[in-house]
Amino acid sequence: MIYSKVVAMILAGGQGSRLKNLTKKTAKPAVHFGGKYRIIDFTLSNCANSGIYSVGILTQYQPLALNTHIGTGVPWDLDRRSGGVEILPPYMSTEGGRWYAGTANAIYENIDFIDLHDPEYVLILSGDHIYKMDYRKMISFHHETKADVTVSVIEVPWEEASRFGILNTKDDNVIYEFDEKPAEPKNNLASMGIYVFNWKLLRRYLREDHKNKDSSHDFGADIIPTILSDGHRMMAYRFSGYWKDVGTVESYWEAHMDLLDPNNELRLYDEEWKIYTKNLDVPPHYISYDGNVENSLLNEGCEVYGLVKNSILSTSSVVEEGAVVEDSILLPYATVGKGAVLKKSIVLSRHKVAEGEVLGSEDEITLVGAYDMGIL
Amino acid sequence: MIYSKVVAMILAGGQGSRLKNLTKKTAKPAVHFGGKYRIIDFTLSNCANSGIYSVGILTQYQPLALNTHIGTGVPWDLDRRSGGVEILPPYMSTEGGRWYAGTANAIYENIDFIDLHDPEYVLILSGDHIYKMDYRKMISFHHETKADVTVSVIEVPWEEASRFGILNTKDDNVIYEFDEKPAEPKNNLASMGIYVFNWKLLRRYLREDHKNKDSSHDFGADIIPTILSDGHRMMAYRFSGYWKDVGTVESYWEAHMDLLDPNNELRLYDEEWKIYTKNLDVPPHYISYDGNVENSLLNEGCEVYGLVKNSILSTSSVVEEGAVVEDSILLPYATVGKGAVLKKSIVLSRHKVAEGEVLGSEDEITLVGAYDMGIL
Amino acid sequence: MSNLQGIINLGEREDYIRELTMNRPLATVPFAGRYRLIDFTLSNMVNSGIDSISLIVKNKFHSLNDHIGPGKDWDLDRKTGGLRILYPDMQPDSNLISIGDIPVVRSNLSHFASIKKDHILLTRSNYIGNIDFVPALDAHIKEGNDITILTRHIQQGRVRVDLLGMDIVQKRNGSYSIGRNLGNQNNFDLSIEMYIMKKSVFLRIVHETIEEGVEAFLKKAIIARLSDYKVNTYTISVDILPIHSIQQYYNASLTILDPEYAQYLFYNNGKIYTKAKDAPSTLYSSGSDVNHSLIANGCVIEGTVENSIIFRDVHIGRGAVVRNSIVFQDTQISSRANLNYCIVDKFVHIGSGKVLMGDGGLPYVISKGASIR
Amino acid sequence: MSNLQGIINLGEREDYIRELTMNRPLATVPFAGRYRLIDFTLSNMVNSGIDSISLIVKNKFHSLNDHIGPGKDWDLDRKTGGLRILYPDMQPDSNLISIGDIPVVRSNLSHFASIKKDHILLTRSNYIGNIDFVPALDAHIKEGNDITILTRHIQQGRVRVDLLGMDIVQKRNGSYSIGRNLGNQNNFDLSIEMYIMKKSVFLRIVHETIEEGVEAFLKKAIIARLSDYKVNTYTISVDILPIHSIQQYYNASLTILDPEYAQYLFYNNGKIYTKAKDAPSTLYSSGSDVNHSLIANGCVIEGTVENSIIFRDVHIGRGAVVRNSIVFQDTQISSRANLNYCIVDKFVHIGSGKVLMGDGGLPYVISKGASIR
Repeated sequence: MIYSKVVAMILAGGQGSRLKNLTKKTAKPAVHFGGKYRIIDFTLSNCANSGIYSVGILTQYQPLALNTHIGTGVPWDLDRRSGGVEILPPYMSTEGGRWYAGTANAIYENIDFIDLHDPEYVLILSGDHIYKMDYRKMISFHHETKADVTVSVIEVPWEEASRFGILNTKDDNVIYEFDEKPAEPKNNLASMGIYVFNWKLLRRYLREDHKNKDSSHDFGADIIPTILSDGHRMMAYRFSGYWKDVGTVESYWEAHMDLLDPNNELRLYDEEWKIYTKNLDVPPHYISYDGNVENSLLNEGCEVYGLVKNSILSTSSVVEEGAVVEDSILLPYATVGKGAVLKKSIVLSRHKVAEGEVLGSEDEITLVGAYDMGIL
Repeated sequence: MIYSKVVAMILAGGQGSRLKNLTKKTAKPAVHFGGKYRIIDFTLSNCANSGIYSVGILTQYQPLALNTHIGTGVPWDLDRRSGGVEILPPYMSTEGGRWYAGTANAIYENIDFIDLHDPEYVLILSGDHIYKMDYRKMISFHHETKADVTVSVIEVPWEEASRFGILNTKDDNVIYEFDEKPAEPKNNLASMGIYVFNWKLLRRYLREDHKNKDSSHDFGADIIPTILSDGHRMMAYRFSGYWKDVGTVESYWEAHMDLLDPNNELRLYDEEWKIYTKNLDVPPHYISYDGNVENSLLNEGCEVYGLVKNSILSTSSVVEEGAVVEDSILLPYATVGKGAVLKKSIVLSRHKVAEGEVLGSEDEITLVGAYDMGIL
Repeated sequence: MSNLQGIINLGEREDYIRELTMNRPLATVPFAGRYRLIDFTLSNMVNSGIDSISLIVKNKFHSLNDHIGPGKDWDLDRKTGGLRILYPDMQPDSNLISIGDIPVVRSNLSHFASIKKDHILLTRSNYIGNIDFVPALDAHIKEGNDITILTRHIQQGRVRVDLLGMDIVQKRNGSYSIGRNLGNQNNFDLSIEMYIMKKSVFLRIVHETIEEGVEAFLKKAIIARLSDYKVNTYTISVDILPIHSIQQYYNASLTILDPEYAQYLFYNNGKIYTKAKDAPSTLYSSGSDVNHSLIANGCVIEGTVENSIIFRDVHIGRGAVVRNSIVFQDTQISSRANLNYCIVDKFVHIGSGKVLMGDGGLPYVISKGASIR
Repeated sequence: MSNLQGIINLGEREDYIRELTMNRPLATVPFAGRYRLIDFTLSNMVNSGIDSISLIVKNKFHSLNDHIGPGKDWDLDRKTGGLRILYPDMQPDSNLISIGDIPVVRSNLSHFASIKKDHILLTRSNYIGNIDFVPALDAHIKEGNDITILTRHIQQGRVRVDLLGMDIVQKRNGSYSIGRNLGNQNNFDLSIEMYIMKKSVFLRIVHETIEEGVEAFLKKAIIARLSDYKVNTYTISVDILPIHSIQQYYNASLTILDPEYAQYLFYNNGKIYTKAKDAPSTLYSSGSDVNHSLIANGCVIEGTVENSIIFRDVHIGRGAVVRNSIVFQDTQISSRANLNYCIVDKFVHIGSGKVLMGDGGLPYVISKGASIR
């Protein structure tokens, strides 16, 4: 029954400005992904599949698409009488209004919310990673190793380690040091930004951090180093499997191309760990007499009258007669007009590529369309 | 089918500071009322009973109790796949974060939300009035009189008219002038702060008002006078029945005392227009061998071992042996200790009046307890 | 807040499509790649603003309960109104289930009496379309009808073999009657077995029928009493596909491969809602070749598909060929298998290289769970 | 995410409390001012972390459907798991309903086979308490039992007339048996008809029973096979009120007037959930006089109430006296009426000045909808 003592807090307030027009009018966790999903679906589905039914989502930047997407939480079975999913935006108190000033500050401002659930543990999650993870295993590990804090880590190639926050551990996975982007990494275990805290301990540190005017109120930069330097027991939980931060247009495109490998590690077809999303009530997709699809992923509602190759077609996108779509991603309700040719492009939702237009090149990824409201 | 073309927007962001400790830690619409309800339940139930199923609630000040109360909207049957109830707090965009600067600004910032529903009419409501109203009748009136704007009005005694926003009308209920708290009122029709707008018209005026740096971005002070002076057709819809703004401790107490009249106009027992609220799952109330209750309203979960007279006992409040509660209101989970005596007092939720304590007087209303978090 | 109560009657005889209804009512026969037949009627009602729907069921409850659950997918999980399933009553002292749907109606009389709307829309689940019921209700009220029979006007009906035996509406001596289409008329009004009635009239017919004890079926009870009431017809102008036989089922399925027809059926007056299955997008391998087909999510397509409908979570192996066929969910078509004119039910396994050939006039139905190796 | 599947069996014989179960199953008999009997078992399960519950029903579905609806009040309106109501199947070719609950079990075999939990908790709806099932499951797993029988230990049982005829558990020659309490023993273990079983054992017993065709009731089938399995008892330490007769129902109702008992029953291991009725608070007039009573919301109390339980939306007129009675919802007790030792069902009207006197040993039951003027 220890999972009922857990509250998950998903940080979903960031813009993710490196995603450019994809996040001009919507928060990064609400960006479409994989033909059918939005990025936050992975974290939310992980919660639901892990039996964690008390979930707070911290929002701040352009939340309308996110709010509309999550609704009452039905797709994740999180429309609950007690617990369930709750959106937590910034608010005003008698002292005035405060925007969330950092990841730790966002949690600090919602201490009352967490206290309502009176949890043993708080699970801090990020709403913008693509992965499947059974949080129960991490929490059991935390419980069994009698940790105060557990940080989920993943092995990264040594040559890339200096781009990550690296956790230096002893043999028994006890963390003794946190190195943010070390020039000469001692280790290749990168933090995934997933933390389990004993709530009483975290609450105390959040209050102290709030008073500290020199703090940036960030988990990685402030809370974790402080707790570590105070000598609390911090464990590294090793995760292996697919995990991707789709923070740039390049990594976003790459993560899509990963899905075209039928043996990709994300295993979307696994019936035992489904990824849930809002049902848009559109019919199956249609491929016409002249349509042609090769090595591609097509979602419901699509119509293909042209050629689609090594591409991802999201909900109800359309490829008209004679059009060619290659190495590209069409977001929901995008249309590629007759005879248009796309190469290595991402077409934003509801955008229509004009007839005969030729876009994109081998060399870089082309974003097509003004901006994405993201509301369907 | 015209009601499906309506979106209701409930303004629920204000603190209501004249309610003192009742609203120190919670927004006014979430303040407990009538033994069982919160103030916003009346407006929300009016929407549900009027068949208006697309409702936005604009929040800003201390929304936790309100969020927890509304949840997914089940009590009002507003947990819908499309539409339903949605909480709309301030948010950040690429231009930075903005708090709602006035009632009109709050709607302006949520134009995208309203556009999602593509309504014909927008119904602007206030979340802090106690009344029962069939909005269908007002919307039909608006539709039939071909109005651009309809304002709901109530007749107030002439001697009080100068405390209200007064609408001066011609014989056919066409409004030709708006007088904010006139020294010499020409009329006794006070605005109830309930408006029906043609959405296209309102959207245009909200955009213009947003650009106007001299505006206070308020419906009563800015939008209504501007629309009026531009010569649009504005109708007064006459409402008769119970209507009370419980904005001060005195009016809050008086509205409670009104409920003790079995023939009061609010008619809470009317099966045809129920007021819905969150179900707290507590058993019926219990009156002991020595308990005595006179001319009072008791909610579920209460226990009475002492004397209760002309009072309202909210959910699970307790009056211990020998205690006397007179002309008072106990908020949820309040306890009056053995032998304590209360007169004309309001005991905040979860507060315990100590054994033998004597509080309150005939002369004024006494608020007992530090502040009310309001979360149950 | 429509003033119309939906009543969907699943108690009618359904044995003329037996291959697909052994373990499920006609209402839950899969259709169009991801739907069940009843989704269309339910969604049409919801999209017409009907917020209170009664479902008369007689047997085979499990498949229906599975599909509908608490009704969330149709937004019918409501405190007041919403979806209400009406079961037959089984008193311990009566161990006979009578024939027909009237006994179910009888054991739910208190429910019908408590209907708060002034009019009811009585339908079945096996007429597929995307219908707005609002204009029909408006006409019903404007004309002051007791009963409005919804019809489709058929021209050149003498050549339509598929409409033989179906209900047609005729007006003789000023009063309407409903009979069987024997193929003798070229122009006629097909009844689509949908009636808008005053609630009071519906209740009166139900009470009379129970008191007299002659009819076992609601439909016959209504037809027998048409002359007692002010009756009119309302002609539905959109396309309706009746599903009364395997042949009709097969033809209707292939009809929706026409993009124009699909556009009408899936979007005309609102979307068609169904139970969410949470399958990912469909993956097409490099060797796949799909033409003129409707493919649902969750599939892996490695072979050839032509003029077919593939439901969710189907795997079509390398070199397999599926033509002119309908394949239900969770079925495996192994490599080099070859299917033509087949209807393959759920959870079927077709082994490598197997060849199954039906005929367009009589598609080959492979029953649920079959394993052909 | 408990590893326990709840199964509530409403298919047992229930005719021993017939006055209140004419039109409703025992499960929906009103209790404690705002609840139905089944609310307690359902809430106990939910509060013990059980998130998947099957309800075996045999007849009188309407009252149950009305009360439970989509299951939102118990948070059981779930996509996966949640509440699943199991109806008897009625094939058109078989028009006999057999005796017992086994036929219902048989027609839902595929549901039982699909249970994802390793253990099941089989209960009825008529034992009232506030029970945490987690320690019982822990013991069941730790001891490696096939079947764990939940019991209450009774001391000085020979004087407890109210427990005569109920199930008691005995251990002889190392194996357990369940038989009837004939009042000969002073200390015994009362079975509360709740069993935790391995799912595999439950399925085996069900299959054997159906194959052998001897037993008609699940309970008897289990009792008959106790010696085949590793069986143990688990003693529940909290109070349980069995409701098998009007007398037990009446006594149990008055028991909850004890504030200490009420505190246990309504809060011990979590709250008791029920259908929301949205009644306002209860209004007491100046002349009212209420002592030692439990009063639900929505009432108007102008008269005297003593040692009684008043359900929702009851009006007790000026000068009326209600003593030692239970009054169900929406009932009107007019001015100067005088009731003692009565159980008044829903929607009853007691006219002005009427006097109705029952006896504590045999309360006077006034049936639903009665009008005594």
